[in-house]
Amino acid sequence: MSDHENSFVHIASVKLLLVVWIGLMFGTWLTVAASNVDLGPLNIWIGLGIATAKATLVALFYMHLRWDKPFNAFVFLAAFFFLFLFIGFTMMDTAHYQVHVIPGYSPGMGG
Amino acid sequence: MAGHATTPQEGLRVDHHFENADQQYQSAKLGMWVFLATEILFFGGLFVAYAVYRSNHPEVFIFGHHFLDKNLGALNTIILICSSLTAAWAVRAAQLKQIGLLKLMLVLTMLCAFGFMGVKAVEYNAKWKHGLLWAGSYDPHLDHDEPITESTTDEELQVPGAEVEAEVASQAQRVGDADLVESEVVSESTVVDAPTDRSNIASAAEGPTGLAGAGEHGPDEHAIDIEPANAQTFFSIYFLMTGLHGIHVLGGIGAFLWLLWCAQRGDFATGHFTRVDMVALYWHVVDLIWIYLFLLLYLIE
Amino acid sequence: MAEAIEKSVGAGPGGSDPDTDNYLTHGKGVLSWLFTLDHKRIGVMYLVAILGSFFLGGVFALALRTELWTPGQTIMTADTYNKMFTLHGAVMIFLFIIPGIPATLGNFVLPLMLGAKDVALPRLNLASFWLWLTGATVAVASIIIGAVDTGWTFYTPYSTTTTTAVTAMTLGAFILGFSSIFTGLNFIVTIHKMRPEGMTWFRMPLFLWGIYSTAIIQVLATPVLGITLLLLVAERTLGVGIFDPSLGGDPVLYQHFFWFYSHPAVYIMILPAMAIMSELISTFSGKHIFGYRFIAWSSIAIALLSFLVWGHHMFTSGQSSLTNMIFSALTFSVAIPSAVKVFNWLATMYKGSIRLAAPMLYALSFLFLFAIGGLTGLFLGSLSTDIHLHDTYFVVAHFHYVMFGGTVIAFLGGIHYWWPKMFGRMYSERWAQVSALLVFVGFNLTFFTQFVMGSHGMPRRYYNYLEKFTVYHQASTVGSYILAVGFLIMAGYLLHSLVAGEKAPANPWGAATLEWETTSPPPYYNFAHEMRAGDPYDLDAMRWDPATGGYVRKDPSSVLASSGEAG
Amino acid sequence: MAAAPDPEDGSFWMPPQISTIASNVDWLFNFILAISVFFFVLIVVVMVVFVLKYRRRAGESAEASPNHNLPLELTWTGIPVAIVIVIFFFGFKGYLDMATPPANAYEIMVEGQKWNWSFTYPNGYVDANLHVPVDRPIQLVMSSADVIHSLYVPVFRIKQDVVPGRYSKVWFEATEPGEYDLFCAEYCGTGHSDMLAHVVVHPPGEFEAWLEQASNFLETMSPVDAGRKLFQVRGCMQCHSLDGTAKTGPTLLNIFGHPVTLSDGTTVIADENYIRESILEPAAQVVAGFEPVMPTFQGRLKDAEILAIIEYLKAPEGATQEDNS
Repeated sequence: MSDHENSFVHIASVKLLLVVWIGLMFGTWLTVAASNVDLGPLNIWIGLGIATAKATLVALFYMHLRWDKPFNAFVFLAAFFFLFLFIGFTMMDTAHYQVHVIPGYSPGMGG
Repeated sequence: MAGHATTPQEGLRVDHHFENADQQYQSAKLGMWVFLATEILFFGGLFVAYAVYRSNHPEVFIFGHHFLDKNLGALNTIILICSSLTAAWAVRAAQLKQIGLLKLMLVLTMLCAFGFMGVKAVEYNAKWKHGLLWAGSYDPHLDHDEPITESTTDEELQVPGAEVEAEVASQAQRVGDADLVESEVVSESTVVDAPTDRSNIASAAEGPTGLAGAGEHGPDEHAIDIEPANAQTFFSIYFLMTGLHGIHVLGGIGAFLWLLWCAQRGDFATGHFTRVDMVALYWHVVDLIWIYLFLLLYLIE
Repeated sequence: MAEAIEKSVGAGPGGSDPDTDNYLTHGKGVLSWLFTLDHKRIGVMYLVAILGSFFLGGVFALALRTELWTPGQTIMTADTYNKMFTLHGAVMIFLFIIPGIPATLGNFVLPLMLGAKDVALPRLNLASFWLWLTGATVAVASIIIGAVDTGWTFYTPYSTTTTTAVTAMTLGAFILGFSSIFTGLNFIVTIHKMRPEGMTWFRMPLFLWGIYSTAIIQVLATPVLGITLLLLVAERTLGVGIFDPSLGGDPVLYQHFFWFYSHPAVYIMILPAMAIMSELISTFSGKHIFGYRFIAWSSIAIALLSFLVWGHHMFTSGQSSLTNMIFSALTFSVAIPSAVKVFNWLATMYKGSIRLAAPMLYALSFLFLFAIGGLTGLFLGSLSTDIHLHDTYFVVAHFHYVMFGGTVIAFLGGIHYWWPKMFGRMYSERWAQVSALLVFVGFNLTFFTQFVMGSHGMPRRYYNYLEKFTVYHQASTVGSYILAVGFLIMAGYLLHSLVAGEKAPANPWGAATLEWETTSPPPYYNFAHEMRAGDPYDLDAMRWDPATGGYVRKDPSSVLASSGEAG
Repeated sequence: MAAAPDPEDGSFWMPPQISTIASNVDWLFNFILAISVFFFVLIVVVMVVFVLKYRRRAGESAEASPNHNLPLELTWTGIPVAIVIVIFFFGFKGYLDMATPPANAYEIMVEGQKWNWSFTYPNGYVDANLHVPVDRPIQLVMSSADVIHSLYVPVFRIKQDVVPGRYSKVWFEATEPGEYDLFCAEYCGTGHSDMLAHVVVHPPGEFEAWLEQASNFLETMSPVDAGRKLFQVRGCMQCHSLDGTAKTGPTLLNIFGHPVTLSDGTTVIADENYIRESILEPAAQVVAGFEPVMPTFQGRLKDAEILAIIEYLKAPEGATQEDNS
């Protein structure tokens, strides 16, 4: 059977695992550092950029997507695609109808 | 998840309806990826709520995030990243039938998970003390003797300056805060000790955090003093997102315990590592989601 | 499991007599059913459970129609009526029609069509069934602890303020959602990993394309229902103020959440029905399906587009004009693939050799009813007309023409088509035709009248109504009774066939898909040999065999894998 | 009930057209109807012809014919595309007219609450029915006191959800004097199907007169009559009967001066103060056996109006029984 696994299994080297780990640590430091520099609206996008870079590292190496069947990666990305549709349309609509919403309306909060 | 029923006696057995181990492994794996996709969309709903409310009421989020502790958030991020490392390492160990190493990695991963929940407990407890809860129970009361455990160091240090113009209520919190710094440190270190081998790494990475944070907080002093309408929304979303994530962490702990038991039983002696692989995949997604939660909840400017 | 393995090795099940050794006789006792990993038994258990739910929902429906015989109180109070229509909706949708075809016929037929021994993840399959049972129990329990009066859409803030058992019902729906997710996940994996030799993607029976498209929606949309219902429960128990305006929440946001799932969900309901149609039309026209690729791609197109149209449920909700415009445009786009399918089915009948057996009767009434259901969708997709028609009986009628006239009718067609395969017995053709006719007539009388009163301004979910609508309501009620009679007859002859029906041949209809290559009912292990797939619609490969009273392959070896014996 | 036009006044499909946009909506409706009928007939005829023509006969099997035909399939993909684009365009065009009120629209505030409508006119007068002048654009600015409602006037072809926490707007211009039905179209609970009102379209010039006369009812009417009017107009009667039957709230038949048992078991005499408090702070003293669901009328009823209601409830049964205009 052992010959079988080699046929379809990728084994990540310890070196790779550690390098990725360092990358993630650095990314975390970078996110926090960046959040303390006031770049106005840019902040959120830079933050998301770094976070996505970190996520990509995890997915590609720790989750073996780099060596996995492309379709598995496709499935995972598809989830994000549909999530963006959901976020996009909903944000577009809510942003538009805010003008009708009574600011701070929340009678149930007792003032 | 995986369609297996391996027991040591039979070795790596292929279920009756599969042709070979490859087909069986690939099926389990595709199944897991599809499941992870559903997880993304499951959490997705909360991200949509977050996006909608933050884009339409940024002031609420600017205000609310001051009550979260960046350092504890960063610490938890680091803890989870380390657990991802050990989880990935565990898979490697299982693939190479290094059962001893596998067990060690599983234990380390679990310790990280417990550490994470410990830190969360500290944060939740502080919110609870000050009524900084979801809308239904939102009732901020910032008594003099009790420090707001979570809005720490950098912000607090500025307090004396803000004191003058701050209104009495929000006043009180900061005044008390001076003494919180110690209590903070204590609670932290106790948590960090859990995964002993990396408590030092944690504090190391915290250095820059603290520094960077200290430099730049003046501007927000006012933001924190004036509570915008519907501030409760931030805390609702905070508890929903971190709560759902926490439940997934607990689920992960359960899964790792199960793996440990399987390893103990010798299931993995045959190089049959699918289960370890699947649980690790799940765990990495829990990590991925936190990477975003940390950014979106703790690091708002 | 272990003994199962032994059985698989050696004893070539297909060889033995189907009457004495088949999946029905393989293993005795309730537990051998409740804990089976056999996709066929799980499919049958689903069939029983889901038809049970259909009966329950149907009883609610008849009660509703009876109440509406006169304006004001006829047999129940307003509150009872409100709970009744909520339960009718919730039971029919979450318990019956969403799991409906995939969980029953899908579970039974899909692996057989693949020439496989089982679905890829049999334990997960059983788990889905148990999740369904749990969810159904919780949902039905909510009836006992006070029922729900929100309508199946659970709109906030009504659902967060009503004192009825919303939490229990939504938790039930939440659990049912995961049952649905795991079924879809299982089918995706099975279709990807377990296709037999020779079955390329474009040699799959169209039933599989339909189930596959459905599964895509199940796994991508249902989680959002999960989080939505979870938020609703949190809203009621903790008051998280995401959807509840009194706590600073946004009730229209709930509608976005809800419809992001629940619009794709209607395609979870209709796609499997279309999948069945392709099999029925081809088989009973004795013709190769026309335009295979267009039908296959249109299923995928519907699945993907279904995620882009949810806003058409919210045209009057205060949604912005821009959003309304975009969603209206996208909504029409999803009409195209459905139209393409209909035309392809018609073309399949061209120059065919058409048999009006019961399944085909249902296929034909599907074409008739789905045409009406689909076309009336145009009135609702177009903005200015929808403003008038939204939340009236016009919508109710449209929905029932698509879901009942479409999905349920095709489901019935499928049940009659695969019944002999499932239970090894033939039902009474004559009675089948009688009930098919009654269902068709009763259905049109019930729901066509609702189009007319709807466009005249009769709002839905109304306990009381203006005198002028009485005549329509009474016609509709009469129709519903005829419908009920049709179903009673059906229940009668189907049950009768189980005990007294004549033995079914392996292939009573002459279809060329693999499930007909094994005995009726199939052996525990489905096939005696590893199978190889050819063109699933090459009906010329079959010939009538007077000896068995069914059809057989002219060249049986053409579907046997080169690898030869199984096990 | 209203002199609501019965279906015969409209077409087979549609109610009469009483607003400026109605004809446009109906035109599109009929346009789509024509297309639908065409395709429906096409499908059914082809189906029936094939069934008859190619019905299986003994010995015969299907004739050979191609399994696909790209040009043909592209055609019947393309034609529907073209048609729906046209439908979408007209639908959107019509919608834009419905969505954009003219600048000079006469504004009426609408509040929906379980289970009645109240319409507040520019001069502050509140009525349970919607009175409008004919041939004049009207804009309704709508809000909800509790759950989502939806204002629907079939003869105007307008519908707009009324959402708590926001102001939603809808406009129309009536073209025919008369009295028409107004429904709540968004399910809102027990009384949903009774949450009706009339739209009274006044002939030219008569609207102002009506508003003038209706507005000072407190002066023109006796307190009891004014109280009765308020009782009907402001939604009390949606939940409180005067014939002894309990609805969502307790009946108010002979309540004045009689003891009332509260949910906490105590008993109080229903005097002026009790009634007043029950109107302004309904949750304070809830009658045993009823849910605390009544909305407060704090700031929504003037003192004089509350007094009138009290007078009305004081009045002997006779006064309360008659009339239900």
